[in-house]
Amino acid sequence: MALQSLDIKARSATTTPSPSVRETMEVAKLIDISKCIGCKACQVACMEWNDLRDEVGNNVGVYDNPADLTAKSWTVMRYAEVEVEQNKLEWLIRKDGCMHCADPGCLKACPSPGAIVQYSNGIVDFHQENCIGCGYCITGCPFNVPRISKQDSKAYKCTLCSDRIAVGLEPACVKTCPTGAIVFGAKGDMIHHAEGRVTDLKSRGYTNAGLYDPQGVGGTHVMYVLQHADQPSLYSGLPKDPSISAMVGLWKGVAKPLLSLGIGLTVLAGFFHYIKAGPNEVEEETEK
Amino acid sequence: MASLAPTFGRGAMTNHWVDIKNADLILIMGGNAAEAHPCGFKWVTEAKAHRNAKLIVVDPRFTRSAAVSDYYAPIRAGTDIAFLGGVINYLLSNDKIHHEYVKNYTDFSFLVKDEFKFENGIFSGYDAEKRKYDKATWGYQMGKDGFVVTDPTLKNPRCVYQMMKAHYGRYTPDVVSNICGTPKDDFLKVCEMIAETSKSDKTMTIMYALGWTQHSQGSQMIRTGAMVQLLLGNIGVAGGGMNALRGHSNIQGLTDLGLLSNLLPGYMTLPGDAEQDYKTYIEKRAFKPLRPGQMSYWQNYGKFFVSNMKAWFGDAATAKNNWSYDWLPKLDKGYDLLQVFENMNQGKVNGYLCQGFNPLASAPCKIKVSGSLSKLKYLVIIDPLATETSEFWQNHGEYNDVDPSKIQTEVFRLPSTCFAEEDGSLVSSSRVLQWHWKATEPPGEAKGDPEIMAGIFLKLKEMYKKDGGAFPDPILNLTWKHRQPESPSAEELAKEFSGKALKDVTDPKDKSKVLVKGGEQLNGFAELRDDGSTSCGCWIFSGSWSEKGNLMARRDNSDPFGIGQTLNWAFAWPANRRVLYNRASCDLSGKPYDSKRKLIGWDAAAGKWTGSDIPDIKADSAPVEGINPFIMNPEGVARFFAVDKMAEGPFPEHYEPMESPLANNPMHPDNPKARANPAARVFKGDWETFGNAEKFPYVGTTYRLTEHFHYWTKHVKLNAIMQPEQFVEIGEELAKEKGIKAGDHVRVKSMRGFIIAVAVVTKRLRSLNVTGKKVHTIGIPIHWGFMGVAKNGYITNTLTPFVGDANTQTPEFKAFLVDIEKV
Amino acid sequence: MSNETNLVQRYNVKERTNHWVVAITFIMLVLSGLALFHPSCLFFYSLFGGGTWARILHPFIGVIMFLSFLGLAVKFWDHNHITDTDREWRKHLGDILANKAKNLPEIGKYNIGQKYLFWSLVAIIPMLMLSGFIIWQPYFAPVFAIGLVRFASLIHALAAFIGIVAIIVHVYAAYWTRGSISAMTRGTVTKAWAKHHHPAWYKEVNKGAK
Amino acid sequence: MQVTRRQFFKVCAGGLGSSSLAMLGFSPNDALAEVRTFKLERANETRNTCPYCSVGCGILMYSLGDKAKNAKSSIIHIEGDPDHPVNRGTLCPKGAGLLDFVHSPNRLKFPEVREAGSKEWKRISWDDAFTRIAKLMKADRDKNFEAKNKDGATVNRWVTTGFLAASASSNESGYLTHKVVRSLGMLAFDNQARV
Repeated sequence: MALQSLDIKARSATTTPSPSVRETMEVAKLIDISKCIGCKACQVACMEWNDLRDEVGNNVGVYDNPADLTAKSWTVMRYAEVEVEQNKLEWLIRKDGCMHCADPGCLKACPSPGAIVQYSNGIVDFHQENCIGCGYCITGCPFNVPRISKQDSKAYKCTLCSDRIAVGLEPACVKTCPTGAIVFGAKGDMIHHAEGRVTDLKSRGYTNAGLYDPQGVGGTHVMYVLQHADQPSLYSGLPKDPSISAMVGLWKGVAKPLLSLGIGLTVLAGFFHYIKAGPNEVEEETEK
Repeated sequence: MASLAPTFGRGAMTNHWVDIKNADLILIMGGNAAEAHPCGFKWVTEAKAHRNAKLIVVDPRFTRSAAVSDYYAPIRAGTDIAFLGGVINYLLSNDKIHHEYVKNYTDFSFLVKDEFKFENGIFSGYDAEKRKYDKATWGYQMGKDGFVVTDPTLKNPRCVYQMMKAHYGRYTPDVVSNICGTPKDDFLKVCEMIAETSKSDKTMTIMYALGWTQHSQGSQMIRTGAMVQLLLGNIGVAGGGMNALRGHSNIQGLTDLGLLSNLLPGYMTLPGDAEQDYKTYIEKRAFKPLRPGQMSYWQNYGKFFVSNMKAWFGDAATAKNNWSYDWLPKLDKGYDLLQVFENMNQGKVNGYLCQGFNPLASAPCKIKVSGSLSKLKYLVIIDPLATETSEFWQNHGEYNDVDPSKIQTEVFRLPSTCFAEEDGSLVSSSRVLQWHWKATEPPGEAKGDPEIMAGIFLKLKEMYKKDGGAFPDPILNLTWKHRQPESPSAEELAKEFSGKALKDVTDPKDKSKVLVKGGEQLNGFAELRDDGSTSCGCWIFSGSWSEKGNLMARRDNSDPFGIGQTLNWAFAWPANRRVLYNRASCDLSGKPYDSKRKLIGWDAAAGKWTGSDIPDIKADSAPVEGINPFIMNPEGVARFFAVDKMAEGPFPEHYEPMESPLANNPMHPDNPKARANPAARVFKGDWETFGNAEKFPYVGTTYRLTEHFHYWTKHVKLNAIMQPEQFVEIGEELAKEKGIKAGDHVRVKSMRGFIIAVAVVTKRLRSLNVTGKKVHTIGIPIHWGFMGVAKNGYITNTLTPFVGDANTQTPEFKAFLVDIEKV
Repeated sequence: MSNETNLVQRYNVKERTNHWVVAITFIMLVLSGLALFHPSCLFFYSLFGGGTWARILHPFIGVIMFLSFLGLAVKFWDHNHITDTDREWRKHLGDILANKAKNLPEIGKYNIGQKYLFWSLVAIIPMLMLSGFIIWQPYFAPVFAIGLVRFASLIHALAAFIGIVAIIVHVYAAYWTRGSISAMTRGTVTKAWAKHHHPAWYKEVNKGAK
Repeated sequence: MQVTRRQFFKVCAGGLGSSSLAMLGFSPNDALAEVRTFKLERANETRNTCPYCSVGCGILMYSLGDKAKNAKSSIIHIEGDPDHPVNRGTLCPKGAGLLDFVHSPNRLKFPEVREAGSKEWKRISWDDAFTRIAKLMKADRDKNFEAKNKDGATVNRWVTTGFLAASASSNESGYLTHKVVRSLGMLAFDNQARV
């Protein structure tokens, strides 16, 4: 296996640029919620391909199973029954999972070098052998996606099947999707495809149909076509305008250099104080 | 399939999966394709994406199909005939029918016998005692020339058109809404959308499945849908059709191969007790054309039958012994699943073999099935998985509370292979025979079904050879020309059912021309002969393995016409035709109604039918010869009037489910005989097991979830993770009334037992206003049991009634009465 | 015994041990914490056997520090009330820093800087403990709302920063103020030191000794 | 290049410093970013049809071992066949989970019998199973075979033993089953099409 089968754009806890001269095609997965039948084939294909088996859980009164993302369920369907227009029931079913942000909060927060890597094709991938299990990625993620495994205390999430993409295949969920609600390709092509879908939806009466490619995180490499793009929260709480939390931004942004600088300056201040003023010595006479 | 054959001539999905993409409108009713057939449903989304097609879903539940539909209309379970009858009325009264089509390709102009009557919900000839009809009056007026009398002006009140108009004129939108609970506006909107497709360049396809078949009047529901499609001219055309979505991967194939009580391969039928004479047996089935110049392809019945008997009994089947006609068992009645369990319950059955079938879970009224199995002397289970049936005698606590010491049945459990461990072919719903290849050895000592059948059969044969016994002839003479007799190979068996020439087969027009040499594989059923010179185990599959090789294994997916026919992908019966009755896609002159979706057309220069599909008609018969598209029907046309082919009447009529929330049939409120299907068979003692609306006020309906397949995938970890635990669905209104919250445990009970499951409370099930009364529906998914890796649960069929459709005896799983309470 | 020598006892063994437990754990926390905070400090991970060990140990060390700091806090609480004398003393800070201070007010065991340190640690260490508890993987973090975890992460970093700066000042002051370190190593300071830096305390000690 | 003594010491010190820093963990990690190895690279591919519903999706089964004599093949992955005109590579949740059907812990491995009144299964050999089943069938058939009905008409039927055929077994199995069943004169014969 080549050292860099996919070329790197960013790497966690690394202050210098990663080898990033080569630019591969930016890819994206587009999830068209208006075509999704919530069959969970993507969930099964994901688990099967990635050799994961989550717990056989319980029914908690809804169709969602497993009930939430876990270290072994990297994608789940979230079902929402809504009536946007009165007496017109809509069953909005959203495939939840990593959005592969262009500006990934997880990577920004990660304190372990190389545990999170962003490839130049847009995939944000976790490398568990470098993961220290601190959970900062969870803190950093605007979509609440990564999960720490109870088994090995490492963080896991969708890899966008980087192993398949590296050899020129589409992700497992994309391949399996019976209705073609999930499509995959160059990001530009996906945006173009989405435009066609939005036009179709508008012609069917969904006047607010649109593409979900939130710019607050620099755009994502997993995008949605929404019937109601004006109200993403209808889709089981999809954030309307997600961005890396201001607190995380402070913590891993401004605070990082400033506080480091502050500490350094304090040390230096002491040093120069000593150079200038010398030691505070008790004079001999008082010693007596 | 006992509803499509009486209408069109063949009992199979008329079009195919990929063809759905050619539709302008898709009606999903009596099915839930998105959940039950997701990969086939893909072609609905393709039609929407590329043809701007619309999808309508009519269902008691807002299903995952409804989630992606353009229009959803609710309906009370079991009232589809009323709904579709209303659609027929709408189409006829608004003149939204394909005139040219119905006039030429249906029985619109045929005159019906004067004695035929329909009064107060009952057709002429009813015997209330036996719950059966004498169908003598259900026929056409016959002319002296031996053909049916017709009235091309359609004015005669006894012509099918006029009779239909009168019959369905009663199903007004108000009546429909009153019975079905569908709001009138919703119903009319659906009618409008459907009516659009009466134009010759617009097509609608109907996709249905068990949501229609599993009713006591299921076959007639399907027929009503078929009639709607005929009125619109949507049969035989690309993007049209009645798409019967079969449940299991090879139900189509096993039905084609006749694995049913009364069938022989290729939809030939076993003789009854009265048919002692071979010639009459054949003549009765080799239908003479009812209109001049029609093909009536069943005229070749003799060829199919003789070739079949040659395949089975080889040299022992001779002209002298009527091709071993007497070796076939004769029927005194049908022995369908329900009848067999009834017999078993009466102690009339000693042994039972279940090959890959789990009746304890699949058959209605678990308590009766369990009791019946306990009366067997021996039970043989052949299955890759540990099924509930194989452990019916074992105590599994609340889920199967029996005392093993009281059950004297000897049970054998034989491990069989699964798909990955065998070669062979399966017939998809599209009638495509597809070959598959073995990848690995089975676990442990498991053996393939053919090996197991051979193991049992060869032992029996050895015993009969050595010790003699009752009528050993057919056993000793059954052909068994396998290189490894104990392990017949898929290749040998496929070649046997595809058929071969035993002697040279010559062209009937030119005897010197040899079509196929003795010993060679046949090219198709046209080469079958009734003189014993051909052998073919299933005539409709003939040609699937010819001298060209295994056509079922072909993998060329090219689609040169772009409408999805892929003629070189595997092999479709009959004769590799992909859309049945495709002659009906052209007008009388042979010109396609819609040139953009051309299936076939008459090519005068070439003197044959050409196009994207294989013509479902004699390829060189010019349109002027007047052969009509429905070649399996002696009429040559499709039937609105089903003559004597249906148990409960030539025209579908709405009857209530056997267990209904209504006290009477709103169509015939004062005739209790016409409340439920008058011809549905109910066994003595089962009447007492039916509940009433006072004690069981809610409509129960069972169904499948997309995450599971029947009772198999509870053994599959991945699927168990996706839907781990048994649940039932109730509407928010009912939940509130009953104080049930999502996630609570509830007990659902019917007259026959109860189940306990988690409650899913949803907006997707709403109460309906039926005859001024509020009707709630409780949804009950079926997939759980007491074996498997998913959480154990109750067998859903604990609740269901032991009654079936009057024609097919398919149990009524979709509409029955239950009550619910919080545990 | 101080009478015998020119030394004054400032801290007993218990206090010294307690202080050094806090100090050592604090340093360990700083090293592992800085590694988790900024890539330029990644090499500190190796001191703990790698990043994962640093992540595992950090919160446990934190608990030890918190508990031992509690002891310290209780013990030193009474000496750290800020008085008017302290405020007076503070006015001379410029001179003090320039080593030019004369005629300073007579302060007690601790000067106002030390008291500020004390109170800031009293504020910050529980804050670190609490916020650390909220972000402690894998045991506790999953039960808290993600917004709270984010807030706690930020608070933890800011509090740690204040703590680190405070301790740097503390360490430097100890080094700079010659004669101070022995107070925590041997427990004693010279009488001259005590008289010079903490005259009120010196008087008190002498009184007590008599 | 001239190296003064002073410079030499500098370099030495620098080298020493950086190597000790490397020991402290300053060294760059070995692998920068390596994706998981593609697990099917040399796996054996076999084409099959999904055994569940009647859409008849094409599937690709990948198995361990290259079919060499000494390798015991086992299926490691199943996905949709992109060449198949109907499913075009897609699979529903059932099809996508087929791997766990093949490897279900509830697959039967050996012939077993549960004797009358017993509480447990007992493993038996195939030959024992076939012999005992054939004996039971023959005894019942010989006793209850109806050659003629009450009216003396030839009917040649055996209705006291029934057979339920599978719905997912191949045409070849089904065809052979039908042949055997009818040769015995059975009428109580049905398949899953009914339910």
